[in-house]
Amino acid sequence: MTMRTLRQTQVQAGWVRERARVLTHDGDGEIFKLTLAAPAVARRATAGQFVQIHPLPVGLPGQPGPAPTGQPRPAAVMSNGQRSQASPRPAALDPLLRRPLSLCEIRPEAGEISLIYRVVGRGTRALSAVPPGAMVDLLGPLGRSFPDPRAGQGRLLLIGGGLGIPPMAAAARWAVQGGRPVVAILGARTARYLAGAREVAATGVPVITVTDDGSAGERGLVTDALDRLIGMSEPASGDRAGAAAPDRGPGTEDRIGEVWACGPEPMLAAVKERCAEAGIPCFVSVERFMACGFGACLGCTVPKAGGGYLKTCQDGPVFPAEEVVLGGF
Amino acid sequence: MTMRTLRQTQVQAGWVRERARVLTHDGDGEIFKLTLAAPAVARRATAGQFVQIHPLPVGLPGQPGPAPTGQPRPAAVMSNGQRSQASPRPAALDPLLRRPLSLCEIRPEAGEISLIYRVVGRGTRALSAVPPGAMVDLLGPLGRSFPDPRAGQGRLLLIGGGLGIPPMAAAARWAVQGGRPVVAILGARTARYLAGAREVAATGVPVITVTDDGSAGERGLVTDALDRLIGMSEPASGDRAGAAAPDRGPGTEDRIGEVWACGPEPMLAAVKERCAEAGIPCFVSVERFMACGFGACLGCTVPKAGGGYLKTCQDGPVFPAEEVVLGGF
Amino acid sequence: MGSESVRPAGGSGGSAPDLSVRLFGRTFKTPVWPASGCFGYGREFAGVMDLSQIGAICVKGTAIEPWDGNPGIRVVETPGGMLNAIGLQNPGVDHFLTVDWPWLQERGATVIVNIVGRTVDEYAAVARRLEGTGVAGLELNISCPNVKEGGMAFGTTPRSAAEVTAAVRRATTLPLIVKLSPNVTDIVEIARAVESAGADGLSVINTLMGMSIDIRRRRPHLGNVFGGLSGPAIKPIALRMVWQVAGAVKVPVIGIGGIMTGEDAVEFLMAGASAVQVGTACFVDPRAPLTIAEELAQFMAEHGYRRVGDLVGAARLRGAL
Amino acid sequence: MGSESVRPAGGSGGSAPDLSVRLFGRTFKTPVWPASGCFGYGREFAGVMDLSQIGAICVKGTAIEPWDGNPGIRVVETPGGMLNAIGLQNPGVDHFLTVDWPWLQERGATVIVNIVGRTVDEYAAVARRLEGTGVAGLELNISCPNVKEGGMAFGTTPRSAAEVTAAVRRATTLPLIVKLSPNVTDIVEIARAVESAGADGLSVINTLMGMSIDIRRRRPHLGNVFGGLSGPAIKPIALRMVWQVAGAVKVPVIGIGGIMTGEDAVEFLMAGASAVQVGTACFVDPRAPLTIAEELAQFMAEHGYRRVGDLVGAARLRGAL
Ligand SMILES: Cc1cc2nc3c(=O)[nH]c(=O)nc-3n(C[C@H](O)[C@H](O)[C@H](O)COP(=O)(O)OP(=O)(O)OC[C@H]3O[C@@H](n4cnc5c(N)ncnc54)[C@H](O)[C@@H]3O)c2cc1C
Ligand SMILES: Cc1cc2nc3c(=O)[nH]c(=O)nc-3n(C[C@H](O)[C@H](O)[C@H](O)COP(=O)(O)OP(=O)(O)OC[C@H]3O[C@@H](n4cnc5c(N)ncnc54)[C@H](O)[C@@H]3O)c2cc1C
Ligand SMILES: Cc1cc2nc3c(=O)[nH]c(=O)nc-3n(C[C@H](O)[C@H](O)[C@H](O)COP(=O)(O)O)c2cc1C
Ligand SMILES: Cc1cc2nc3c(=O)[nH]c(=O)nc-3n(C[C@H](O)[C@H](O)[C@H](O)COP(=O)(O)O)c2cc1C
Ligand code: FES
Ligand code: FES
Repeated sequence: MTMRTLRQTQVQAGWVRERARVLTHDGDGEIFKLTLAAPAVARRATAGQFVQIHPLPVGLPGQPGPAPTGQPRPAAVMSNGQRSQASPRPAALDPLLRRPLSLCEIRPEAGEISLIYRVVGRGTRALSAVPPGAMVDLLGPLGRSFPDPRAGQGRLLLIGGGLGIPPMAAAARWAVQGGRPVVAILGARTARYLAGAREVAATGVPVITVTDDGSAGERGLVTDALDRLIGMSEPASGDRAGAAAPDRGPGTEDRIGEVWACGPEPMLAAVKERCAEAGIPCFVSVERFMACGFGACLGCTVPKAGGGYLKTCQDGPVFPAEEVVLGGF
Repeated sequence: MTMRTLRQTQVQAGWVRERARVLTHDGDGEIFKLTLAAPAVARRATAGQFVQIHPLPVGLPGQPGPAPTGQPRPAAVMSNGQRSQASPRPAALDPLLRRPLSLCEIRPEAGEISLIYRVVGRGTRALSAVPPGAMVDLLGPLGRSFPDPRAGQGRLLLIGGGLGIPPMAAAARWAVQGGRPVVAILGARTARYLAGAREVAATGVPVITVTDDGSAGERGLVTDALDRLIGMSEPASGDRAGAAAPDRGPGTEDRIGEVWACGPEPMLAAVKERCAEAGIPCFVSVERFMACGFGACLGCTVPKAGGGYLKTCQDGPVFPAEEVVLGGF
Repeated sequence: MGSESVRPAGGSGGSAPDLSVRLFGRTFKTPVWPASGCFGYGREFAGVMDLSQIGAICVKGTAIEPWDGNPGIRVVETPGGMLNAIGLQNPGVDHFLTVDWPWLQERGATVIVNIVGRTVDEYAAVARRLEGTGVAGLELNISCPNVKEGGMAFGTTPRSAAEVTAAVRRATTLPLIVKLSPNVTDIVEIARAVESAGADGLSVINTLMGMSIDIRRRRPHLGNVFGGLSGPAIKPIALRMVWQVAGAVKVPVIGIGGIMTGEDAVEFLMAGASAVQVGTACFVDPRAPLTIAEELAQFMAEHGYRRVGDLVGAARLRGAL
Repeated sequence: MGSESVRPAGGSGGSAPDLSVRLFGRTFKTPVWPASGCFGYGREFAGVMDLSQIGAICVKGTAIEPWDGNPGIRVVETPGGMLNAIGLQNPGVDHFLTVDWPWLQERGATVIVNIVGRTVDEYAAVARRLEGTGVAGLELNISCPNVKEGGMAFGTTPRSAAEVTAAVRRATTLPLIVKLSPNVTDIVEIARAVESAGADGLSVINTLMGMSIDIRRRRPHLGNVFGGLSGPAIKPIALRMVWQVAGAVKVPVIGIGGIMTGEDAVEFLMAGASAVQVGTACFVDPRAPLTIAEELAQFMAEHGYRRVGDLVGAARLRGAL
């Protein structure tokens, strides 16, 4: 299977704008999981795609006040039908722009999606204050998905590092549904930052857990586990990490035939390098600051191998690793 | 009693900064009443003074996230004691500045104050979204109060127009407690905008209600009622509005000896003119956009009779009417 | 309290307000246009709106040859605004003419082409390529670094601004709008110079030069160090410049800078703008040019303005200056 | 993801960071000072803080005679910022010297006097009155309209900025800080001119000229039509100008514009400022100069910076330009 063919199976759907109700929103103050009723996005979405989310009701004329705080809530049009002197739609100021978050779980059947995110700045902090029952504003699904798992050959290896883990839940589910043999390496600094690992495991795929400090799973880096799996997958190798792939069968099934990775860019660069050496097709999901998320601003570019730029939001976020120059973010 | 002497009885307290818990917050989408546990402000405050309120936890290092929305709430310091990478204190952006609101009720005994406000723009809209249980940030009590009701002579007439009604509740209570005979004229466009009238009536003072459209009380302007009371209060007059002052006694008790007014500036100008003609000491409470509220920015000036400027926040908001040039706002 | 509405003499007629504006000898359906660089060539927006309903689409700054744009991080949010350092990445005018323009025409779009260049000749060359194609006008982006003057933007001196305007004026019969840079001591002086050099209209303003620092990584956020500040944060500066320029020139002024709502658009019209452009808002609400036009119509209906022209300069009639 | 902190070589020592800075031959307790016009003469703040703990109080712009200031509305909030058109109302330098300065001295305050004038002579006269009084320095506000040059501010041309700087330089032996206007095409040119004319330091920046319109009353909000924009909205512009100026002059630069938190202060220091001033923040949090200094100390402690000087220019070491 050539990379080019795999590339052609990456899904890019027509995106929509959807106001989505918060179903659950749980967190420990830093890492949050948000479940949304978003049937239109859920119906169209594929693993690897993302949404642009805004915690305030932006750009919708005549919407009630700025804060999604439940009661008491202000209204531009009063209960008696009179109009307040206040502007009918206060523009969102803080945050001003939407924030990109990867789809962690996609449940078209229930019309639901889930997102897992870390509070790092103003946008994610404002998002973290939105209570269940409130509405958030989405554009999605955006970007190109991972390639169709049914199109590739051999065992699919999913590698998630830190907040790169959540999208691997959707990826794992897609692969499982497509009948592709799959294994996941999920790594983080400490056990605390393995958010999304539970969602990946829930799909039934075998998971190798790695942390920098050994507070969960093996101590080390995802690349240590990757080296082992690549080594292991070569017929000649004797050093097999049995626990890692309990359901692996014999023969080519066992060989790592494709890698999908999401995480910090230095990790992606390391994964890319190893895959290139081993001749394994590798897809990486990259991140950039985004203004629009749908291709209009040219703000999210990643350097293209051979010169020029690609748009992360439209040509990616999932790229064949050899197509992009990593390390710039 | 000279104006000068009365002026000297206007109270100006040392203000404090207080984070106040929202006890109740009710509104119809446009007009809200907010009751706060604010013991330090309540203890120091006098009728006619105001607070500078911010709906977000501004300027307090290490405070949790920006939105006072209850759960789930983000924290700069995580439950496990680790520090989030996010800034420990996001600066308030929207609104940026505090907003001045007059004290409607002051209950030092309970450590509570109440404010009544109308949603007119971003600041009041953001305030209206703060739920009970959340904290708001106050500076207060600010400015000079009305003069001591015990210092003046004759019946005290309180005139409140629109959102100028709420401070008259605190004024009425102070006058009643001081044993000063008092009557209030409360006017608004329609019955809907008589917010605060209930709080004034609750102090037991006689109230004349006036609306532009007659939807509550008499149809007309507060100045119509004022003219009548001034006329009535002269011994020669026979045209007495009996209902208006049910508890009035005979003699000088009955005479309007002093007027306190708060409301739109054209109303204040009209009241000032009539009082000047009738030779009745008149205090007006004026409004200006404010940046600081405590005398530092020189942003809230009102022209001084005879030249120069006075600061509304520090020299006022309650001024002897003859001291200021009205009509500029 | 005391903030009563002032109604225009016209009174509130029963019929819906007319949003159309006549400028440069042509009628535009609305006076709310997407700003250059914030709407691509329209393609990304076609899925959520009918492009023919937009007054005019100001497409991305387009050069005679494709430009790559800047390396590194290109956008970052700031308080109430954003910085961009795209570096005018664009596919070049030939790509526009062969690929985008036919596509836009099929959709019935009215298009103004924002043109960029590193020399006066490059600007003029793009203008010549667009002659007779049917685009509604040219918008000259004079914030590009002037190669001959060592990198200072064309738009920062009256002389260089006039020079490039005059050269493009000679190269085209299309309506010529010059988009002014706000990074100047005296924008009025520049506005007068380009008006004299043949501009049919002025777009006010482009972005303000700014920067921000990633204090954890100890380096500027943007790969280019500096970037252009846009969004609500700059609205007061943009509005002041529109007020100044509209008071100094005879040609129509198009107001730009931080417009997010219909009421923001009203502010610019009342300051003297004949139309407005919305940039950053399109990233938040892709339908912003239509949303804002609807809100403008609503404001007009509620306050009795029948035509957009009734709003233009309305705040200048009283008050000082 | 992938945003690891870069720690300076120094490592995180055990002791609390030292906030003191040495500038103009004098030690200031902290590098976070209240900005002129936002702290009055300190009086309004004495109830909630110990004025002696502040690095330096930059008092309200003070003229040779009392100034009345502007009529009409003087302040209005804008997105992430505010406009002011106070018009430099002040009680004059004699009032300062007889009433405010003794009061400030009693409280152990370090004071920098912001001076204003309508002519070069007026500036020099204020400077002379302050000679030998013990104030810590003068801050020359050159954003005042230059009466002789028809109202253009002194700070908008290198010539007039240098002229007023030189005149005040001759009139005083006090440290002389010149506060630059951001409403210029090339702030570096002005910075160099005033450095050559004898400035000991530069304050960057004063407010940006802006306006806003009350669309219901159909008139500008401010009585003066235009006002100065301050607050977080202007931070990216201020930071860019600090970066430019700090790279072009040898004297210390004091960064000003939209600083609300300790992290904002860090940005300015890393851009090359030796100290910062906070203006608008004082209206929201009267203790802002102390709050922000505490947050700065906290950042330094967490990231292993021991002295303020370790932060100054830290973002310039790598990266382009
Ligand atoms: C396609 C895509 C998918 C993403 N999916 C997820 C996800 O599932 N879960 C999750 O937690 N995060 C995800 N991110 C990152 C997320 O978008 C940022 O953390 C978020 O935008 C930060 O916003 P903020 O306002 O809180 O922080 P800001 O105040 O904007 O920034 C704070 C700091 O966060 C970092 N940062 C900001 N934006 C980004 C970004 N786009 N990428 C990397 N670092 C950034 C910077 O170092 C910055 O200094 C994704 C990003 C992209 C592009
Ligand atoms: C001493 C004082 C006491 C006050 N007490 C009360 C009160 O008890 N209840 C109440 O509802 N309001 C009161 N106000 C007015 C209140 O402060 C304003 O309505 C509020 O600041 C508006 O903020 P905003 O952000 O919602 O509106 P903004 O977006 O700031 O302004 C919206 C519109 O409201 C008007 N406005 C804004 N600020 C003021 C102001 N200070 N005075 C008059 N009009 C203004 C303007 O026309 C403006 O265009 C008081 C004002 C002062 C100065
Ligand atoms: C990402 C981005 C790209 C831009 N590209 C261009 C451009 O190519 N040509 C141009 O004249 N202006 C460009 N601009 C400036 C905008 O057209 C507009 O003048 C500015 O953003 C202010 O408007 P706003 O505040 O509504 O965004 C760009 C702005 C942004 C944010
Ligand atoms: C109300 C107000 C009054 C000001 N008065 C002065 C002044 O008298 N002299 C001066 O040099 N700057 C004055 N400034 C400018 C500030 O000192 C400061 O440069 C500017 O506000 C930017 O900083 P900020 O964003 O922290 O407010 C004033 C600013 C404000 C908001
Ligand atoms: S984020 Fe705008 S083009 Fe990708
Ligand atoms: S509001 Fe600042 S001086 Fe009155």
